[in-house]
Amino acid sequence: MFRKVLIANRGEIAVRIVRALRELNIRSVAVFSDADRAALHVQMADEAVHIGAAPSRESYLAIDRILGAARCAGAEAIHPGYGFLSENAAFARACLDSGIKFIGPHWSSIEQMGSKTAARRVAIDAGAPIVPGTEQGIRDFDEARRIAAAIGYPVLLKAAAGGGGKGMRAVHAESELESAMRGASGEAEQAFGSGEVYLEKLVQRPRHIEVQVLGDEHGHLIHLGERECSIQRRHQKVVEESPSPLVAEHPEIRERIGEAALKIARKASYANAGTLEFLATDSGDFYFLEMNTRLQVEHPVTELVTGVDLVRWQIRIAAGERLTMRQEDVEWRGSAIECRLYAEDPFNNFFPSPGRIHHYVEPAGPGIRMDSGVYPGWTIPLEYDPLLAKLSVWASSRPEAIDRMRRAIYECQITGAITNLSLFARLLDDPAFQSGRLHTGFLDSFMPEFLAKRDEASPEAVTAAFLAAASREDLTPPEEGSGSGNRASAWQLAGRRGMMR
Amino acid sequence: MFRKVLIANRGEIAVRIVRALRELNIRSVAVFSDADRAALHVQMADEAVHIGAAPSRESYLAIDRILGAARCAGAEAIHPGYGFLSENAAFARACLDSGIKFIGPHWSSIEQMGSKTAARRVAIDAGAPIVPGTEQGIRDFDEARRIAAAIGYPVLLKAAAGGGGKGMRAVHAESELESAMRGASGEAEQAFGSGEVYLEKLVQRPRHIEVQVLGDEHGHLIHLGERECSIQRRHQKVVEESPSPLVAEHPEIRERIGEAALKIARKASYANAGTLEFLATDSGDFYFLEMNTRLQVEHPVTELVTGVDLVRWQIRIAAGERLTMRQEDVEWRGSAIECRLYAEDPFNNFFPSPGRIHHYVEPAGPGIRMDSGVYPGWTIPLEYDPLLAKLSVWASSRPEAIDRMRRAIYECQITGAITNLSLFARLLDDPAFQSGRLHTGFLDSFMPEFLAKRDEASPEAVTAAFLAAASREDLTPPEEGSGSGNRASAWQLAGRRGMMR
Amino acid sequence: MKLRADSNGHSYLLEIDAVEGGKSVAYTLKSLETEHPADELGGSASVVEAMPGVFSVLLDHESFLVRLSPGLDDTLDVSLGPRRFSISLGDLRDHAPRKRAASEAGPQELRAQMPGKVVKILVAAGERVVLGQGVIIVEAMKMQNEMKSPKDGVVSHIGTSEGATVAAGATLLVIE
Amino acid sequence: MKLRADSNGHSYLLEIDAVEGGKSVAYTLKSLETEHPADELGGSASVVEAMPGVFSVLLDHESFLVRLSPGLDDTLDVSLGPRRFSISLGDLRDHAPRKRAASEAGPQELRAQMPGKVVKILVAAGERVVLGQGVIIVEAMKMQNEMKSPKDGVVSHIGTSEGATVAAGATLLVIE
Repeated sequence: MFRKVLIANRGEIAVRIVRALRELNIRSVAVFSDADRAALHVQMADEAVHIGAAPSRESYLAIDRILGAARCAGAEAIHPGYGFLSENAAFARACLDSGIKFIGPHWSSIEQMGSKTAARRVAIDAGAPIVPGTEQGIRDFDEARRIAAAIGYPVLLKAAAGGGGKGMRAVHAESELESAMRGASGEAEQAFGSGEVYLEKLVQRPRHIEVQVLGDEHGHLIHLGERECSIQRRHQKVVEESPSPLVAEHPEIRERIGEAALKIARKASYANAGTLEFLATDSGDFYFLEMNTRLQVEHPVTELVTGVDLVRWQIRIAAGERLTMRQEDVEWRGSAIECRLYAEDPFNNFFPSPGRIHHYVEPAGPGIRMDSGVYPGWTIPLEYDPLLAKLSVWASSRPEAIDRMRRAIYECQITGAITNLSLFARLLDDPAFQSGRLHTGFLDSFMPEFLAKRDEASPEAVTAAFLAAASREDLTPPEEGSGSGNRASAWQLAGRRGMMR
Repeated sequence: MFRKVLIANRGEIAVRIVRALRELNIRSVAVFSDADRAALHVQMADEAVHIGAAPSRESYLAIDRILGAARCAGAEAIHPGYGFLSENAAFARACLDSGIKFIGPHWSSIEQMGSKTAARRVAIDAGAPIVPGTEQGIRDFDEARRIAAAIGYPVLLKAAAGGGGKGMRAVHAESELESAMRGASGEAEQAFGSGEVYLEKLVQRPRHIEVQVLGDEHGHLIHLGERECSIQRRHQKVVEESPSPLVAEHPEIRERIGEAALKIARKASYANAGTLEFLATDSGDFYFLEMNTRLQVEHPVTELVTGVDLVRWQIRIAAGERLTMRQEDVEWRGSAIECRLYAEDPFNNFFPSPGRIHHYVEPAGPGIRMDSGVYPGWTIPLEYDPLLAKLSVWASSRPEAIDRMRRAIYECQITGAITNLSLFARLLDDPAFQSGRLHTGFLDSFMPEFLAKRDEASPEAVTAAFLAAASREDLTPPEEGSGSGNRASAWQLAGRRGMMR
Repeated sequence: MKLRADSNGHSYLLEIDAVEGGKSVAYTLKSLETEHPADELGGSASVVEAMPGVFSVLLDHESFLVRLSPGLDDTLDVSLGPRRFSISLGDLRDHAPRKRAASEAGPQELRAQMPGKVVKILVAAGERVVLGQGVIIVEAMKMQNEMKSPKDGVVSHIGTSEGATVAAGATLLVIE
Repeated sequence: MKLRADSNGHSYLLEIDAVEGGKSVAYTLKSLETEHPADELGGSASVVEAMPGVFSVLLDHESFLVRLSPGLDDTLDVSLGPRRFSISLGDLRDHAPRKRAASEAGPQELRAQMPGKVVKILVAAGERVVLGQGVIIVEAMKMQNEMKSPKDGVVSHIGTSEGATVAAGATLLVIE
């Protein structure tokens, strides 16, 4: 086993990895930029090495500086976390060349599965479902009609040359096809200079469901079930859960989607932890989208339901150990939900809100897991992403997990920066969310309702706040006949000593 | 379901119950004495009622005041927690008479199982094993020899009239019996005025193993497996775990001891949560000791391995709901350990150390559960017991749970009061503890070793502390030729601004 | 003792009186808005500061855990369970209701809501703009925010430049 | 800059110098005890106060999170991972080694280690006592602590009475 491991990351995931290393009796080496000298991951690691200026490209993305830090500290391995260099094949290769173990898949797997088109080809070779359709342009209406009939309506016409919604038409029946083709082709011609269009199956109100896989370097690979990550905003996941409510309703989907994920991962000779993302429909069809060749932000929900410590296994696997679990040993229990706490204002278009954290209270007690990268008094840097912490809960069923998350959100206190806690409080109360009828457009359609009704504090709550403020204000009594500016001490008159005992 | 429940307790268990109530959407009513106006359970509950002076008998033990508070707040039920009135049959009966549901067993079960001799009779009637022996005095040596042979050596001779170790002799073979009887009888005669002795099986180096049972008010009763609580001091449990390392080694014990517990609980027509305590030997024999007719302090370890929320079920059962789990639905996963954090000094005979909590950091991250009744800035009252918080961990195996607990203890910071954290840090490193060879005398035999070696901080750690202190001390430069008292600012000269950025 | 108390654009009269024994106070809260008279609240209250800025308040039996942190201007930001709001306390003789929001008439300053970097200025001084038109893009934490004109008008002043780092509250543009 | 630093009964000379750039300092630590010279430590260090009383210290690469709280007399209590210890800083010219423990000769005061209630006084003024003999029982948090005589001697003074509440540090008895 390694004696010392460097963590090429920051924030909550660096803290998560420090914890795993400490539990394995491995010394941890943090790295930090100028902006992160006081960051929590630096405080918690056994060692910490300064690697450069605040901008990521001069520190957390600087391959040479990170390898230099690893050599200088004598680290035998590097855990890249997520983001930054975690899916950078060149970095993984540079580690290998430097004789430092990269805790993740082989660089060739990163390279192969990091390309969407290459990954799609791997999936096709593996016989896993991808969104059906043509990748080449359609020659004429007859061909379009034949293909559309084959993949089944509704279909999506897409411009071969472009993206961004231009030259795109949803077609729900053959009768609409011809006119839609004319429209799409004309729009594509205008936008991209080419009227070529192609056809794809339209996945309506898709769910984002992903499968966690874990494989050792001796060819043994298992899956740890699915996570549903349909609650997202601009492709940024916000709430994740396991099991997916869809799988909870149709348990047979887990085996099918898990098998599909394993087929693809096996075809890529994948080792270590990885995630295969799928689009899924309420009828239980699913289509491979892409693979993330690293640990996911939302890995805690899988850990909570399976009891498998993914980060611990990542390290053990990288050290050459064999994965001792067989597929049939994996058991799922209860229900887990994760909320990502961002420093962003849901009432102001989710604009980031860095600042100095004033009060900070983590929820605790039964079924709560808090993975945080912050502490009270810390000033959130401007340079990095606004994820402060991940609040996860486990309970024996999804309704109980929702009840528990609402309780946890109630306890959680972060002041000094605006966070999206208020969004979770309302989302968890939403009957559609509670029913589990999720899709990737869910949050966008929830927002108008959320924004329309800003929670008002009750008159009692406002009164309590007034009384709290009055108890500490140093108000001096107003002078007779003078203007404003002199105020009376409420508490002097009301017997402050007695109240404050 | 209830709309409002009063919690007749304080500290961490009151907070635990507030959390369960909030998750059930039930309003919680805390009660508090003069010493607890600022206590955490008062802050966290939805309502709080003052019930009297600091001494428990004038507040937390005052039945009329608690019932008065419940009536005044409109609470429909009372959760007694543990300690205080939780095993007081008169209180449970007074609740019933007042039309307030007592969240616990029927008062008659408390009365019956609260008496050790009555509980022993129930166990005998139920056919459950109790420590074999005579309850009456032995007439002569022949009778002693016959009985000792029947129950098997070693046996314990005990004074019928007394206790406290006087008139007690362990007998390991028949050859020792006659002389031991003379010795014990003589000593008993001298100590208690009666030489009468009786015989009991000597349970050597016993383990304290207890079984959690849970029953509804419709006659359905299950057990949730065992907890091992052998790490104790003066019969005060300090570390608890589930599964018992003995059961982990001999899995068939769980079914046998669980069945014995159920037999006794059924005989007592027991409902709600309860615990049956046994002495167990390494060879897998066990003997019923007594029953606790309430929630135990150490219930979290059972919750962690079974996934069953005991407090939630206590409330649901009291509301008349049926327990939906069958015995065969109960599954155990992984390993859980709890450390009780007390404000007491292990280096000073565990003397209580109340005080004002200065720094307070709860460990977090994967597999950690913190049940706390304290917060930074709070002054621990003198009047109540010194349990500050319970730190529990879950992991997939006992060695991993130990690794995790060590990590958690490393993260946990409580200053301002002396705690027993240092004891846990060393205990978890002890090879005998790690091997699971536990018995109720374990901690007593560990203490000399613990006390002999007070951990010294490394020179680097001391240096880090010096530098931290020097960075903030407002040291003024010494005047030439003057005496002490004027000091220099290390940081002024060393460029404080640069270091503190 | 009488105080003027403001929250969420509403103004109240808060009256606090000592109670025999000193463990609690009597309070009443009345709306100062004749057009929207809120229900009058009153009762006995107990307040302790558990930690700096953290107050346990009991209104009769009801328990509130109030966290106060300094807000903009004279206000205090309140965090109370999942609720966040602002309050201020002042002299009762400040009769005028607080401004709800900046008026749409007159010059309006567009200010940085947080520290960040100016990525792009989309308008020139003197240019005519309409309500909701994007005028400047500021970036922080890897996110770009296009700030919109709060009114129809003319850009009378540009207070920053592309690539500049701006502090929270800095005036970016003035629109008249 | 030179300071005298004490910890666990050991005395050191701590020297701190500024380093170009101001982000770190150079330090050396030497034992002041000629009979037990500790290894000399030295290197570069960086210190930031992350929260009041909480310091992130880097000694070269090694990371320490140091929590300081006020201790008895002039000392600071240090909490660092699972370790707890006391330190003090002072003028280098305080040459005398700190007292390790109270001497056994002369009158000794038995002091309350914590606030509590005196349950029972087991000796009378003028009574002769031996080392380790129980002399007074103090209760706190439902636990009774029998305090022992620190030496053979005579009870010269009793500073409290049965049933009294005593503060931490209060003198209970004097034994000469």
